[in-house]
Amino acid sequence: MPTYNATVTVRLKNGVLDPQGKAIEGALGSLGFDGVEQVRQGKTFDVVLDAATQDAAKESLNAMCEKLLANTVIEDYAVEVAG
Amino acid sequence: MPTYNATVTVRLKNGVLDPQGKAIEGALGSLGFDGVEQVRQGKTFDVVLDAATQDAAKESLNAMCEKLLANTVIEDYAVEVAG
Amino acid sequence: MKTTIIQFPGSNRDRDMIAAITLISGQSPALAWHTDTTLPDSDLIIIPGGFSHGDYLRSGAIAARAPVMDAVREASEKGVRILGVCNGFQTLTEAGLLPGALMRNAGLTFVCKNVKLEVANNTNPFTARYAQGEVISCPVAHHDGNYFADGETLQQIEDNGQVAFRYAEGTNPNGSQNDIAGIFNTAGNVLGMMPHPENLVEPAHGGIDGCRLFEGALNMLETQAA
Amino acid sequence: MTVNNTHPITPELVAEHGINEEEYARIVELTGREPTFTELGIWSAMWNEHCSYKSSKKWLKTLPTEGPRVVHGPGENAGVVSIGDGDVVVFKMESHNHPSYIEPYQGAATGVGGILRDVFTMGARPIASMNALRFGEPDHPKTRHLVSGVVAGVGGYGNSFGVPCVGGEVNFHPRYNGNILVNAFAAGIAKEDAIYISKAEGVGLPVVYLGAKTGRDGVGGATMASAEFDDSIDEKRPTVQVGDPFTEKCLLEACLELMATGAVIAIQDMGAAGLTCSAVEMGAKGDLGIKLNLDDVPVRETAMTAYEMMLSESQERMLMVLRPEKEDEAKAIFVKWGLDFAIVGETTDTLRFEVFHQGEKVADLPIKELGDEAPEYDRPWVEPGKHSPMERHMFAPPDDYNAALIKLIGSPDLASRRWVWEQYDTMIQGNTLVRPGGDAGVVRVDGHPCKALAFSSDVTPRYVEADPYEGGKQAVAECYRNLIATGAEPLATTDNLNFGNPEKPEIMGQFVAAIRGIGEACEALKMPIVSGNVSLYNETNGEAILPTPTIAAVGLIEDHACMARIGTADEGDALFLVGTEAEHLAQTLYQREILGEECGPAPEVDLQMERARGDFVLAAIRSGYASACHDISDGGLAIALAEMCLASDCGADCEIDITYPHAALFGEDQARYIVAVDHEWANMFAANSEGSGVSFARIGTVTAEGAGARLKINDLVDVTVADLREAHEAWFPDFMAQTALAEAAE
Ligand SMILES: Nc1ncnc2c1ncn2[C@@H]1O[C@H](COP(=O)(O)OP(=O)(O)O)[C@@H](O)[C@H]1O
Ligand SMILES: [Mg+2]
Repeated sequence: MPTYNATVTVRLKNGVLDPQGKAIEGALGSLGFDGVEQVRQGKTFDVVLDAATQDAAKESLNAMCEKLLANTVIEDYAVEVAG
Repeated sequence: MPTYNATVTVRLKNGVLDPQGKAIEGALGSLGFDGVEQVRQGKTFDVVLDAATQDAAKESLNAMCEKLLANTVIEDYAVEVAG
Repeated sequence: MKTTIIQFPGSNRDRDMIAAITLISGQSPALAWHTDTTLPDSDLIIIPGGFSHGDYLRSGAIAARAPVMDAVREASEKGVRILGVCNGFQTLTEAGLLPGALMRNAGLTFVCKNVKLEVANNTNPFTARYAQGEVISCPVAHHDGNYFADGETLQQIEDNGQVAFRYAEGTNPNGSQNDIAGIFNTAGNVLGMMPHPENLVEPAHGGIDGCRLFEGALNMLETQAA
Repeated sequence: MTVNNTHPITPELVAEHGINEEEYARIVELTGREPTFTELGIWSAMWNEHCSYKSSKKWLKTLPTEGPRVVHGPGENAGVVSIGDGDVVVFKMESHNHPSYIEPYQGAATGVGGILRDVFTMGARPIASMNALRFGEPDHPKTRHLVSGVVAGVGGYGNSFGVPCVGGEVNFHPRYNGNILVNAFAAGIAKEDAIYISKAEGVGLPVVYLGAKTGRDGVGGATMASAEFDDSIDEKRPTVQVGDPFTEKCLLEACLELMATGAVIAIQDMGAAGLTCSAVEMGAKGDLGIKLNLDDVPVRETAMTAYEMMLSESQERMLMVLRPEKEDEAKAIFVKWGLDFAIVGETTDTLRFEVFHQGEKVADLPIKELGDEAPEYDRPWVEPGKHSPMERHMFAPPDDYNAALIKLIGSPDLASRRWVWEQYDTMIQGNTLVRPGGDAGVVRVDGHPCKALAFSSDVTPRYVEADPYEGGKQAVAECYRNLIATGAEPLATTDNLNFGNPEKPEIMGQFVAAIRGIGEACEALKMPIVSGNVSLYNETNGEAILPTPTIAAVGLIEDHACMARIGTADEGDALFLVGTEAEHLAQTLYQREILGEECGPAPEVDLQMERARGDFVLAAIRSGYASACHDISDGGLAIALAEMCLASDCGADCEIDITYPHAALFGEDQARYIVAVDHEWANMFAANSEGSGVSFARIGTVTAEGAGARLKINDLVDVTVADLREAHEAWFPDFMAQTALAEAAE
């Protein structure tokens, strides 16, 4: 089976409070970085996986997101599989 | 000044231990996802910022990474600014 | 001997530290706020435990970039003793005053319990009042205490005798490399440690083995300390 | 950009707000016209079960709430009780059940945040917390995920905020499969003359918004918290609130700093339906009107409507009435702590609640009626039936007492909760004298040379299910015993009454009977109720939770040099049973875990006997006789002995005069304790017991510590303490190790 490199990105849904992002905004401001309007923090997962095809890899990653990688109550996710 | 949307990705350097990634690997295995060879967890920052030009935005984001967003002892970073 | 305790928004074992220093030295410590740019004249500067800035981004990361840390760095260069406990240790590594980094606990959860600590190097004033190899029971309470340094750095730390404390008797609570619980800088005037000696200074805490660390740091004579 | 605040009021919309036709007619009458959309939101928030207590009020009024030490009883953010020297303890318990089921980490975290805010709003610095948790059966597919998320959330918030967790409860039962319970308790200490309440005073004074910005978090949350679950729950999800313990910690420090300046006239935290409930409460209590201008409310999202702002449940916010001359000083404190500070309105003498947005008046309502005229229902209820007695001979003895004991001590409800409490900071602040794992948690009163406070949280839901009245009594009695067992004088109580749908007469009957029991017990044991919380509609697809009136209480230890612990028994100590041989096996863990049944009546609680034995044990501890003490509850005498051996790391050799071994060892009769007494004092202790008329028996001796320690009881039990420990410690970690580490990615 071929091996794929994939990246999963998980972000907070719009409107969900992001205390970390807010704290980072503040810290950037006090470090003198002007012009930062917003920071939202998310997660990435770099996954190396074996799958029959690229589509199969993608499908499996989507399932991983639904089951574990993302908390779909408050987060959205995106999956990218390198060819 | 125009406003730019940028994404900063921060990943652990190779060789740096990633307890979260390891745990996720294990968890995916016990959820029945076969073929996962490795998971490494990283962070993304979606930043909205004002800057004179795209290059200036990029420069500023690099500086943010060096100064705060990444701990360069253990992490690498990449900056992407949407046009 | 004068002590200054640095406070960040989100510090929460600052009060424990103030109480411990006051009890042991008989003097209340001076306090410095994260935005201060100068520090009172001090012999010992302490960065206490807690969740400075919520530990958002990385534990201690935002605190390490606060204005007061420039003053701490300056003091450290002058040889003033600096102690970082728990979040203070994380902050010192983030500030580059100590090598390495403190990662998420291997078990991924916050852990609060007593561990066994072995004194790995007692040739420093901070640890001089312990016997080399002495094992004490000491509380830990943290989420990110998993000490990591790259191979070369780790080797140097070991070779230079920079390891102050190690988790002993299989009680490593976080997966730290080489069971490292606390380290000195190369000059020996900066100590960072995850366990909480400030919660081990009264019989009511279940033991007073933490006192000797502060007595050493404050150059207190044995008789004074008794 | 202007946003549209108008929205036609249809019968469907009214129904969606949980308002019935009769209630709506009353709303129209009180408003004097059709309400606006914003007003409808305000009415629904004020009149839903969560804020108005409309089903429970009638019964809550029957609880004893007064006592010589009570400074503020129910009605404020938290109860306030004097502990002498001008100090008070401020405490309350509150549920976050539904939100924790939907998003366990954030639901539990914001539950902890909410209760901490209740305490420090009154000017008290939080010094202790507890958490009472009920989950579905261990094998239910959701249980592990919920346990790991809830525990991480409780810890994540409390650890960062910096309050020690000193106790709690964890139970598993299939009846919580679809409705877990997360009840969070917090206590703080303040000076009696520096307590703040929500009653505003003075006209034309600034109303100030403090803390974090307002988002759309939890809009509709108060309505959700009172709605029965069905399978459409997923659609209710976008209302999840996220906790920010860092902001809360800053808010604590800023509020205490501000209060010290004398700038605060009244203050109220924003909980459910934040801005609405807090503003109405401050005005109504002070017989004042309140005018709010929503254009000045700090927001973190664009285009928020008045409706959304009035109903938002964004966390870490407060509302305050300020002395105008102190405005600059007050603002500087909040800026220092990085928090929002905005004047959003003023007090008026109109008794109206007026809300403006974009120059338009979006609400104009009679402020007193919003609260005072909320419906109060006398819901139909039926007296719960009584089970006929089950004599002890009706229960089979175990085939093997050793195996039964090991099985029990390693069963889900009796196994060590170390896996849980090691994720909580139990010693921050440096005052914790007894960490979780004993009877009550104990914390020193900071700055006082010898005083300490004890905390316990208890209820045995299977008893309440079997007999709500006795079960209600038992919850209070067990809490009382846990405090007594540390040497604390029980002072006062808070409750968190978790039940099913009160519109069902059987459920309402459980509620009524449980309150009767709780009230009688609090009266008899002199532990008035000073605060509390009701959580109804805990049902999924028509099946209710076990009725779970959680009781938490605070006790005072005058001198912590004279207290007792479970873990300080020494070799050679004499072991005494205070109480008599147990007979009651129905509804015990023995019945459930060993015989595989759950039926029959709950044990009865004789409150006079509780009081007499409690007084005796307390006096013995205070006079220094007890080297260790433990109350007897779940699992009976044998389990209590095993727990004492485990905690003290010792063995015990017991020779007990009994007639019916398995009932004597595993029966759960109430009002009993084990006391370990230095052998030199044993005769004196026995003489005292006799003199006081309290039943007691000398049952054995504490034996050597360490590896070879054994627990022996007559010729029935002979096990190593190591085997007991193995079973006791293994269950929780083994159970959780099977989890898919759902929180790995947190
Ligand atoms: N969720 C929890 N958080 C902290 N401590 C807990 C929790 N659950 C149980 N504990 C602690 O574990 C010990 C045993 O609990 P429990 O069996 O309910 O005690 P008891 O029978 O004395 O009421 C107590 O010290 C209790 O405080
Ligand atoms: Mg108990």
